[in-house]
This record gives sequence, C-alpha cells and structure tokens, in this order.
Amino acid sequence: MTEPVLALSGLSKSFGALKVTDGVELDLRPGEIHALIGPNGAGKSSLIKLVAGELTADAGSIRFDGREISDLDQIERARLGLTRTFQVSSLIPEFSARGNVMFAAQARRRSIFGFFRQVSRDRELIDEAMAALDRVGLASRASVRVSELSHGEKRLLEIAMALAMRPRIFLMDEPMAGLGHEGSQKLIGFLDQLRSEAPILLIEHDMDAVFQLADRISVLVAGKIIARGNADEIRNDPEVRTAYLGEDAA
Amino acid sequence: MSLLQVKELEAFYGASQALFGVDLEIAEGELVALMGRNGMGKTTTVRAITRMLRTTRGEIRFAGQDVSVLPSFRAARLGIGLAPEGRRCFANLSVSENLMASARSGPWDIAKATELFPRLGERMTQNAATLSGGEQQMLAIARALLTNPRLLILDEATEGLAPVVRHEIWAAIARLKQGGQSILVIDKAFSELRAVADRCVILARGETAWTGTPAGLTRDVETEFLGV
Amino acid sequence: EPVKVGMITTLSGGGASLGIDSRDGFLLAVKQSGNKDIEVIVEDDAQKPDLAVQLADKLIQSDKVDVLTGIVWSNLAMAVVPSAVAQGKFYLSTNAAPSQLAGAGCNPNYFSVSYQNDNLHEAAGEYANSAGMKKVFIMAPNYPAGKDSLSGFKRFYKGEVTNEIYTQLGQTDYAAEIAEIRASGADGVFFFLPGGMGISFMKQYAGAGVEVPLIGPAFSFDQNILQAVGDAALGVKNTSTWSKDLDNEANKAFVAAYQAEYNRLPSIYAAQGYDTGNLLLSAMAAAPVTDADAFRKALEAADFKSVRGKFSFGPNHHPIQDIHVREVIKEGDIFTNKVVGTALADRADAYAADCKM
Amino acid sequence: MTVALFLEQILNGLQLGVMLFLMAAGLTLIFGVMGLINLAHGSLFMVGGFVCAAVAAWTGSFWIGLAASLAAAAALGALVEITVIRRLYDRDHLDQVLATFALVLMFSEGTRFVFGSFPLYLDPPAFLSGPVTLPGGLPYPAYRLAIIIAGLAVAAGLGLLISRTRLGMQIRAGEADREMIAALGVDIRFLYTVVFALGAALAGFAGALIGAIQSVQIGMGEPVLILAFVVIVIGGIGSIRGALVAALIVGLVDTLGRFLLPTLLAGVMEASAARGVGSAIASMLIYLLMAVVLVFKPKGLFPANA
Amino acid sequence: MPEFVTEHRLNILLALILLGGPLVAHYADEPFLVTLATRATILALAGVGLNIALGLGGLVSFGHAAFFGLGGYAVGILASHHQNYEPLMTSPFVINGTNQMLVLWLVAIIVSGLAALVIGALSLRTSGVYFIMITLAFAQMIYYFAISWPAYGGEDGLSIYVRNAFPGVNTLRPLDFFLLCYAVLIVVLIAQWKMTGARFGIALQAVRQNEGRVAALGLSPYKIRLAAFVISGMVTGLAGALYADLNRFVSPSMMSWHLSGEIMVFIILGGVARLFGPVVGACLFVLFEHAFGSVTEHWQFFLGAALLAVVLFARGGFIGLVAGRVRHD
Ligand SMILES: Nc1ncnc2c1ncn2[C@@H]1O[C@H](COP(=O)(O)OP(=O)(O)OP(=O)(O)O)[C@@H](O)[C@H]1O
Ligand SMILES: Nc1ncnc2c1ncn2[C@@H]1O[C@H](COP(=O)(O)OP(=O)(O)OP(=O)(O)O)[C@@H](O)[C@H]1O
Ligand SMILES: [Mg+2]
Ligand SMILES: [Mg+2]
Repeated sequence: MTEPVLALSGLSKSFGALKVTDGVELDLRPGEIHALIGPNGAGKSSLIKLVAGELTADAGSIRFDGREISDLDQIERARLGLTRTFQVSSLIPEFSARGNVMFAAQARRRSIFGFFRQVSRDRELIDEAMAALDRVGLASRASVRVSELSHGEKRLLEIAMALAMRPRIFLMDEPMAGLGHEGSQKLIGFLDQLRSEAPILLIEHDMDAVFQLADRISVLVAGKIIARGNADEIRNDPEVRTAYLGEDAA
Repeated sequence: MSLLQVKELEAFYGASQALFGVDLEIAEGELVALMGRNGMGKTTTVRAITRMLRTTRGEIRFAGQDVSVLPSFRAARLGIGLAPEGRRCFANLSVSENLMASARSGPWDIAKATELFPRLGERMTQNAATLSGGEQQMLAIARALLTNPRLLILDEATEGLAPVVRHEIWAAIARLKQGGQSILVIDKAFSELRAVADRCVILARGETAWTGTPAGLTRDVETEFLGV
Repeated sequence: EPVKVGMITTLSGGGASLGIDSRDGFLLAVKQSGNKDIEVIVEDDAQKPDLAVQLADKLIQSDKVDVLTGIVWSNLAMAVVPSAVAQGKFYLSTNAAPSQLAGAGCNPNYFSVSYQNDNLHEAAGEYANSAGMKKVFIMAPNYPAGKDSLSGFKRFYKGEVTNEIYTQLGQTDYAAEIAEIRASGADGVFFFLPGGMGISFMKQYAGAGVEVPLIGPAFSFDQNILQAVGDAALGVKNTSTWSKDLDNEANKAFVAAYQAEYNRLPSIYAAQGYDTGNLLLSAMAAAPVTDADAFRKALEAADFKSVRGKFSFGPNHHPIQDIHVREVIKEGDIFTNKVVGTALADRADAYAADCKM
Repeated sequence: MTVALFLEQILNGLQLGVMLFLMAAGLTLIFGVMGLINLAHGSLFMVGGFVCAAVAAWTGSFWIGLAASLAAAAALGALVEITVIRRLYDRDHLDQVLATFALVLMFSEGTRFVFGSFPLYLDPPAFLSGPVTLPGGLPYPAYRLAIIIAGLAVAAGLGLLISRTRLGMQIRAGEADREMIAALGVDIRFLYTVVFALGAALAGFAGALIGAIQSVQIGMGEPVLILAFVVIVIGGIGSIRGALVAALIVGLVDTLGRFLLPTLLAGVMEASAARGVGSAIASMLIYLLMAVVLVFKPKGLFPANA
Repeated sequence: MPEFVTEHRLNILLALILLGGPLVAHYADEPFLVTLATRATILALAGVGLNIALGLGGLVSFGHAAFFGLGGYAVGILASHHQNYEPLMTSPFVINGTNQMLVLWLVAIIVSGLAALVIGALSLRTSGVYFIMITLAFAQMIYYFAISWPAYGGEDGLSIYVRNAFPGVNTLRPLDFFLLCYAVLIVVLIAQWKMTGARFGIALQAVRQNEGRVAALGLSPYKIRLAAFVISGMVTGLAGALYADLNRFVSPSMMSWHLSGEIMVFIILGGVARLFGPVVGACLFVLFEHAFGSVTEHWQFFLGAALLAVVLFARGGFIGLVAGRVRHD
C-alpha cells in the first residue's frame, strides 16, 4: 500500500463539554477519494477545519507527507498544499472569475510585494488562470464579475481556484450543496478525474455522489469514526443505516 | 378557495429581469412543489411572495388580500411563514432566542418544534452561529413553524441535511399536510417531492412552464424542464 | 487713508462666546467713533490653529489688511502672530498673550492690549498673601497656559503650597481633586480652569460642601460663565484687569453703550476688545498706517481712554495696569462681580527683561 | 496619604464609572445592539442638557426640565431616525461615521442658533444639592448618589430589556438580518425607530442629569462621545454587562491614575516634572487601557458571541 | 471598459484643474488662492495616504491624524533645532537640526512609518469597529502626550519661522511651494495607481473583500494589511511634513480626532477607493470652508448638511457621481 499523504491519529477537539472530534484516525492516500459522511453536527466540518488549521486540536497528530503539522497555522498549511473549498462559496466578489483564479496563482507564488508590474499584463498568471478556468468549463465566463455568476458557476470557480493552487490534497466540504441534478452530475465527473492529480477528502450528504465517487468511506458520528469501508460495505452496515442513512436507504 | 394566487408575476434585480410571468396557485391545505433547474426563478418567486423583493407587475393575492402592496412584515402577519434558502439564522442569538423572537401564538410552540427536531432541543442555549449546517436548517424550519403560518414556504427544504433527517423532514412535511397545513416547498429531491406533493409547478427561465399533478410528471417533462 | 483690519476670532463651536464678545466690543468702539476710514473683516477660526493660519494668510494676501487682531486662544496666537508680524503687519491682541511673545519672542509690531497671560495669576498669588492664606492648594489643566498660571501664582505667593495638581484639559469630573482638597488641610484653593472646566468644578465643589475658600483668575468668573455657575460662585474672589463696576467715565459709558447695543452685560473679553478698538482708532488719528514707524509710535503712546482707567505700554508692548480683586455677588437676578480691592498696582510682567527690541 | 482618602478615591472612581455608564447607555443600545455607529450621541446628550436647563429655568422645576429633556431627545431621535439613520443600517461603518459626523456639526450649530453661545444654568434640585454623610462619617454629594442610583437602574433596565425580552431579541435579530426578521412578521423599521428614540432619550437623560453638575454648553457632548465609545469597546460591543464593568474599570483607572501617578512618579523623578508627566500619563491612561484590552482581547472583555 | 476610461480622463482633467487654478490665480495676483490650493493639495495627500488603508484595504482608521501630526512634528522639531542652532542630541553622536526639506521629508516618512508599524501591528489584531476605536485610542494617546509634553510647546505648538528649503526652489514664494506640493502629490498618485494594479494592490483588495479566502490561499492577511497600513501612514506623515511648512507651525491640533474625521470626510466626499477621491474631497472641503466661513458664523451647520446630502444621496462620492461605479478586474 502507498504511503498516505495525510494521516490523522488520535485527533480530538472539544467545545466545552461537547466532543466534536473524539480520537479520530483517518488517512488519505494518493489518488483516492475518501468520503466523510455522518449526521448533522457529527463534526465533519470541524474535522476539516482542524486539518486546515482554522481550529486547533486539543490532542492527537496530523501528519502531512510524513511531517507533523499540528503546530503550523492555517496559512502555513495552505502553503504546504492543503487546499480547501468552502461549504458556502468563498470568493472575492468584486474580482472577475479570471481575477480570482489569477489571485490564487499569485498566492501559490506567495508573492505579495509587487508594487509596479501590472497584474493585468502578467502573462504568466493570466495563462495559468485561463488554463484552470478552461478545465472546469468556465473559460467563456472569465471576465464576468463573481457577484454576477450563478450559484453553480461559483462552485466551479471554487474548484478552479483550488486547481490553480496546484494542491497536494483537496479538502472539500459539501461541494454539491445547492447544485441541481445536472450540475451535480457534471461535478461528479470532474471530481472523478481530479483524484489522479491530488487525493480528495470529501464531505457530502449527497449519497449518490458519495457512492459513485468514494474509494473509501468513513462514517463519523458524534465525533467518532464508527465505520469505514467501500460503498457496498457502508451501504449495508446496519449501524450506519440507523445512524445516518435511514432504514429505507437504497 | 385558493389561499395564494400569483398571476403573471414579473420581477427585477436592478435592471435585469428575473421573472417574466409566473403563475402559481395554492389552495387551502394543499402542498405544492415548486420545481426547476438552478437559477430559474424559484427563490425569486418566493422573495416576491414574502415581499422581500418589490415587484410592480403581476398579481399576488393571499387569503383574498392583495399582498403586492404590503411591506414584508405585513405579508408575514397575514400568515406566510418562510424557511429561506441559505437558512439565515440569526447568528448572534441562541437557538431558543431565534425561535422566540418571531414566534406568534398558535398550535406550534417550542415544545412541539423540539419534538420534531430533538437535536435542536439539545442545543437550545447555543449560539446559532456555531450550529452545524444541518442544525441550522432545522432551526430555520422550526422558526418558520413557530410563526404559525397559514402557508409555510420551505425554500431548499432539505439542503445540507443527512439522509436520516431528510427522511424525517419529508415525513414531517407529510404529517403537516395531513394536519391541513398549506405548504409551498422547493427542493432538489424530486422523488420525495413527487411523493408528497398535491401539485407541481415548474419554472423555466422565470416563467411557469408546466403545472400538473405528480402523476402527470412524465419522463419527457422531467428531461425538458428539470434535466433529470 | 483707510485702515483695513482683519479680525480672526472664534465664532463657532464651544469657545464661541469669548470670540463673540471680543468682536462685539471691538466693533462697538469702531461704531461709536463713526470713523469711516476703518474697515473690519471678521473671520471665524472655529478654534482651530490651522484654520487661523489660513485665515491670516487670506487676510494678508488677499484682503491686504494692515492690522490683525481678535485671537482668543494662546495656541492660535502662537500659530498666527509670529508669521504675521514677520510680514510687517501689526497685531493687536484682544486677549491671548503667551509668555513667548512677551519675552524673547517679542516683536515691535505686536501689542497686547489685554495683559500678559500670567498677570491675573500673579495677582491671585498676591491676594492670597494679603488675605492671610498660609497653605494653598493650586490646580490647573496640564497644558502650557496651565503651567504658566501656577508658576505665575507662585511667583507672588509666599505661603506654603500644599498640593500642586495638573488636571486634564477638558476634564469634566473633579470628585477626585475635591477629595484631595478636603484632605489637604489647605486654607485656600487657587484654580485656573477656563470655560466649562471651571463651571463643572465650582458646581461640584459647592455640592461637596467643602468650605475652603476659592480664588481664581477672572476667566472662570466672566459675566457669561457666572450665570451658568449660579449660587456656587457666590462670594468667590477673583482677579481681573477690568470689572463692570470700575469707577471711571469711559467704563460707565462703555457698559451702558454695550448693554444698549447688544442687550447683555459686557465681559472682560468685550472690554478688552473695546479697548483694542479704541487704541487702534487713537493711533489712526495720530499717524497713517502706511508709515509703520510713526504708526507704531502712536500705538505705543496708548493715547486713548481705557475702560480700565490707567493704561500704558511697557517696553515689550504689554500693558502696565492695575489688577483688581473682585467678589462674585448677585445683583437682582444676575450674578456679577464687584471690585473689592487692588492686588497689584501698575503691574507690568515678568518677561519684559528678556525682550530685546 | 491616608487610607480614608484612598478609599474615598476608590468610591469616586466607582462613581465616575457609573456616570460613564449612564453617558454610554444610549450609545450601547444604538451601537451595541443595532450595530449603528452614532457619533451624534454626544449631541443628543447636549440637547438633553440644554432642554433641561431651558425648561428648568422657565418652569423653576428641575424635574419638569428632566422630563422635557427626555421627551425632546426622544422626539429628536425619532425624527433623525426617520429622516437619516434609516438609510444607514445597510451601509458600512464608514458611511455611518460620516453621516453622523455631519449630524454633529448640524446639531452643534443648531443648538447654538437656538440657545445662544453662552453656557446655561442648570443646578440639581435643592434637596439634592448638598452633601450627605455616608456611614463612616464621609460627607458625599447627595446628587452624585442620585446619579449612581439612576445609572444602576438604567443598567439593570437595559440589561433586562436586551437579554430577557422579546423586543430585545427582535432588535438583535434585526442587527443580524433585517430582511429576514421582517419576513418573519416583525415590523423592524418601526422597532428601530423606537429603539433609536429610546437610545436618544437615554442620551438626553444623561445630559440633563450630568449637566446639573457639569457645564451645559456647546461641545459638552464631545468628551462624552469618545469616553462612551471607549467604555463600550472595552466592554465588548453589544454587552450591557460588559459596558457596565468597563465603565467601572475606566472610572477607577482614570480617578486613581490622576490621583496616584504624580505621587508615584515623584519617587523616581523630580517633583515638578513628576506632576506634569504623571498628569500627562493619566490623561492617556484610559486610551492605554483600551489599547491593552483590545490587543489581548480583540473583541473586548465580554465578546457578544461567546 | 468605457467607465474606466471616463474615470481615467476625469482624473487627468482634475489634475489639470488643480494645476491650472493656482497658476491663473498667481498671474491674477491672488496669492491667497495659491495658498488655499496648496492647503487643499496637502490635505489631499493626507487623504491619499488614508485611502490606501481605507479604500483599498478596508481599514477604517480613525487615527490617521496621528501620522499627520508626527510627520509635522518631525519637521517642526528638526527645523526649530536648526533655527536655534541647538543640536537635537549630542550623545552618543551629534544630530543637528536641518532645514532641508528632502531630509525632513525622509525623517517624517520614517517616523510616521515606524509609528504606523507599531500601531498597526497591535491594532490589526482587531477588526471592524474595534479597529476604528483602537486606532482612535492610539491617536488620542499621542495627542494628549503632545499637549502636555512641554519641550516643544505643548498645546501652544511650535513655530517654524522660515519655511524650509528645497534645492532649486524658492519655497517662500507661494506658487513655488504649491508646485512642489503638487509634484509630490502627483508622484504619490502615480505610485498608488501603479500599486493598485500590481500584486500588492490585488492582494490588498482581496483581503478587504474576503479575508478568510486569502488566508486559505496561504497568504497572510495580517502582513498584507500591516504593509498597507505602514505605507498609508508614511504618505499621511509626508503630508503632515508639508503641512508644517505650509503653516510654518505645528501643534497638537494636527493630531486631534477632528482631523482624523476630516481626512475621512475627504475620501468619502470624493469617492472611496477612487484614485482621485481624496483630491476632489479635499478641494471641495477647503473651498466650502473658505466660501462659507466668512458668510455666516453658522457655516458648520451648512457644512454638515452638505456632507449629509453627499452620504445619503451621492453614494460613491463626487467621482462616483460623475464617472459611475467602480470596476475591478
Ligand atoms: N464554536 C462552537 N462552540 C460550540 N459548539 C460548536 C462550535 N462549533 C461547532 N459546534 C458544534 O459542534 C458540532 C459539530 O459541528 P460541525 O459543523 O462540525 O458539524 P457537521 O458534521 O459539519 O454537520 P453538518 O453536516 O450539519 O454540516 C455541532 O453540534 C455544532 O453545533
Ligand atoms: N441578488 C441578485 N442580483 C441579481 N441577479 C440575481 C440575484 N439573485 C438571483 N439573481 C438571478 O435571478 C435568476 C433567478 O434566481 P433564483 O435564485 O430565483 O433561482 P432559483 O430557481 O432559486 O435557483 P436555485 O435552484 O439555484 O436556488 C438567476 O438568473 C439569478 O442569477
Ligand atoms: Mg458541515
Ligand atoms: Mg433558489
């Protein structure tokens, strides 16, 4: 088996008396989509926040590429290549679609202190941005202001920005939320390709998507992983059925 | 008699037109599903009915009254209760405060709401901002119920909810309907919608494109308007 | 030869009452003279130094005035006067007279018609001696004028200073200071708290029931302020160059005319403004303003009837005059001052020796 | 320095704190709860003082003046809300700062136009004008005790209003999402007018009460405004309890700083310099306090969402 | 992008008007109008400084007068030591005062930049209203310090008797001094314009709009903001240095919260985040003050009314009114 890119062990986090994350063991291997499912409030988003560095863990370790990263802050982790998409689209509203992706490309270069060269004439950034937009199918909307994009387009733009970051892993929190049937299908197809570039830790309540995409599924309930396996194993796990899927789940 | 009557409704965001002629009727005690692809105007229609968006063309009558001239809070007081798209819980209030702030007297009270969503009962004193996504969705629905509306509008009723909860909500919706509650519901889950709805209204490009019973929703209609 | 006068004073904001009185006093003198050869341009500095500088520039460059006057506050005067006199204009001060302009920074074209800032405080020190105070508590805001005032007081006061307190500029609550006064065992309190600060202090002092007598310079006992302080000021001694009941012809005529014209009693600022107007008119009668040297001589002569009685200029162009002690009384419904003695006779100032001109 | 004096100064500090809270109360309501930066708060304070002084002079009764100041400030508040403030809720802080800054200019000059440039007379009612003797033999101004009582009553009343009543919840909900609370059937526009008028009335009330021991003059609201903001920010915006605690801390720090610093510094430097420097530091002290608090607790002592 | 072109042309037109007005006034022998224009130019520069933090970075600083005042005092103190022939310090090495503007400007920029670095580093831990208030707090501290610190005049301020010198320019002539200030303003504006479109400007605008996103992309919002705040403080400090020479006087009132408010007013009057917003705003403000000040003593009432009208009815300020909404790309 290949070395995991990301490995969590004994990860715990409490808010007061509430244990949102309780001794979680989880890893992410190259080329895979690892889905994280679980009831509302189980602590899935919190787990992503712990990995991304928005929250700090009370105990446990987070290893990335074999290196302990618990002490790094959000910004440093992003620089290592942990790239996150948000549950609610988080974009730069007054920039165009291209402007957003160019900024991601700029961020990858960690370049802040340029004071004279105009970004609008920066071929390097422009080409990179257009390539990313093209891949998600937004090239034709490149110069539209983000605040004028539709919901689905924003979701795709999120992914284009993540692409421009050339991440080592993707952390995705409910990317299908709010997408219609067609939109979801398109995105499923896209994520399917994407896994070869970087593995994906995917949170999703859309079980069709999860069962289609996931190589492995972990089920989180009340901060604990209660089951792990492939789609069929999870679908038929009685505990998962009562806790999450419901009896009549297909 | 019809509770809500929308005729030839048009709506604008600034200069750009979003609705071009929406017709929609809901009878007392009826459950209507409003369907359509992304961006077809479902939410905009809801915003017009609840008067969050001002419209000048077309007719909106609720319980016999012309709603289109009223401010939003008056429309709500006539008996329109909304669980909006995107939840919009009051982030700086606790769960119980969220529920109490806009509650009006009637059969629905906090006890009944927590019976429906036990999870909310456990989080009563927590700030709404720190609720999980699904918990917020439950709160938004409960909050709308506590206004004891004559017409309950659920925009993206089950977005972000776990499958079990989703089942519960559909079951609850069915029970509400049984109890005579009029409901307008928007959701992505077509099969569930079809199971509970009395009638379906499909919007396409800001217009009512199709109206009929769930039984009449043929494959052709679905592929044409819903992209299934 | 018409003379153009630029008056920069405070007509808006919190300190407006002082500027309005200065202006009204000055304009009354001009009006009474019936002199058609004088043109006065009045500008509002809103008590902002940079605006005052701008106005001075305007008056000098654009209106081409010959004489500037009217500034109430020392910090505004310090902003305007040095460069105005450097450009050859005359400046006649109706009020502010900071020590810098009396000593090393004096200028032939600068005249203070009011006093030197320290004068009233010095007189208060002298009065404290004569009233037999052995231990005095002294207090002023922590800014240059406040420090000058306490050193002015100490220059003449011979007893012991129990506490020397600097309050904050614009302070509104004096409970802490009053507690210290009560605990200090002093037999007198000298305070310099101009404007609203003094009103607040005296009201709170009266409410606290401390019996130690107060002394202050006239600024806190000015006609306009007294009405706001009310009973709390009754009986308090204060030092002033002028009082409405000073017994001389010019003053009687001035008080009557001012009341007739503006329907209120004049204040010390009005009196000083009036004197400044009359000084200027007297100089105009003696020499053309275009002949700077002659005009300066005419100003130095101070050949006018001052409402303060005796009035002449010292070598640094600051007044030599009597400084009186007044007591706050109630006349009918109106709170006002009555002269009860003279603290310093023919007082010049402490800085004249440093002035080289 | 005696222990008695020290204790008295602590009492003075607490008393100043309560007074600061009274000044800040209306602002806490408008700024903390409605989320609007109202620089005109100080002006409403001033209007309260002027109306009370004018009416008290005319009728001879402080109490009628106090009632009139409440009514006038509330009416003015409602008028301002309807004509100006209403358009600012959805704007960013910058627009609010500027618009209410403009109102400050207009109120100051307007008040001067109506009442003239001279300070007005306003004294406490006769039976509160002298000192009373506290247990322990300390004479203390009766009127200040009355202010303390009024301040604590306002604190309790506001606290209950905001956190315990439905009205309070609705106002806070309105701050989070006006459109949504309206869509749930709450007449938030009217509610905000009422709340703003209430905030204005509190400002006017404070102006009248405090005006009686300070000076009723143009510009009297300015130091109040800044102090009130300092208090609210230290306490944590939106928290009445925070505002009260912060007011007490600021009151104590300010009073004790003024009192002790010059003496303390006299130990390390020459006496006259110590007095000046001590007083200079004392005047910076509350700002220093605010900066320190915010550096360590960027959302104040009692952050609203914790 | 027609709107952009309009604003661009409008800016050039405005720059020409600001240059042409004083030239005409000079030849019409109205030196005061030249002085007035100089004042507007310098205040505009102060506004440009704040606009970098406020307009581009969304950092509503209510304490920028502190940098303005520090820049002014840097000049005032060095110049007064030069005039009195007293060295500023003698150990460990001698520092004399100077009357060379270039040196004074550099010192003013460094002093205000350092102050901005310290104030910014602490203040930027907060955000929103807390940021507004903490910047005000720092400015008030400096203000009270300046009032009660006796060495350089305290509240009375400090006079510079002769305007400082600039190589090849007779700074005493109003027009020459104006042209000098104007040149500084234009250079700074061009630099700001370049910066806005360059990587730093883009990052700064991104931070304003969505801080969390920027952090998730691995850039530090804190550093970006701090850099912007320091640059902003330096520009405002430079304006303070010029202002000291214009008035030949510095005083703590340069640091009062009123002035912080006024600098903000310039920006909003002219248009937030518009390159020329502060320029237009400062000119309008100065003209208003000048035109109404002598007409009625209640002029501040009308100033208030005019401001209010702009906020309520002309969102986007003057430039927004003329050139339409902002476009970003
Ligand atoms: N700051 C906080 N303080 C207290 N409780 C919190 C805080 N943040 C989150 N929680 C609680 O922690 C639990 C886990 O939240 P989280 O957002 O991780 O859930 P989730 O699994 O993503 O759920 P969903 O699927 O509904 O989005 C929830 O019950 C939430 O209310
Ligand atoms: N605030 C807005 N400003 C401008 N256009 C808007 C705004 N909100 C929605 N629109 C546009 O109006 C149209 C209808 O949007 P609406 O939100 O009503 O669609 P919807 O049917 O609810 O879609 P979804 O299924 O994605 O929620 C879309 O084209 C959308 O881009
Ligand atoms: Mg979640
Ligand atoms: Mg929708």
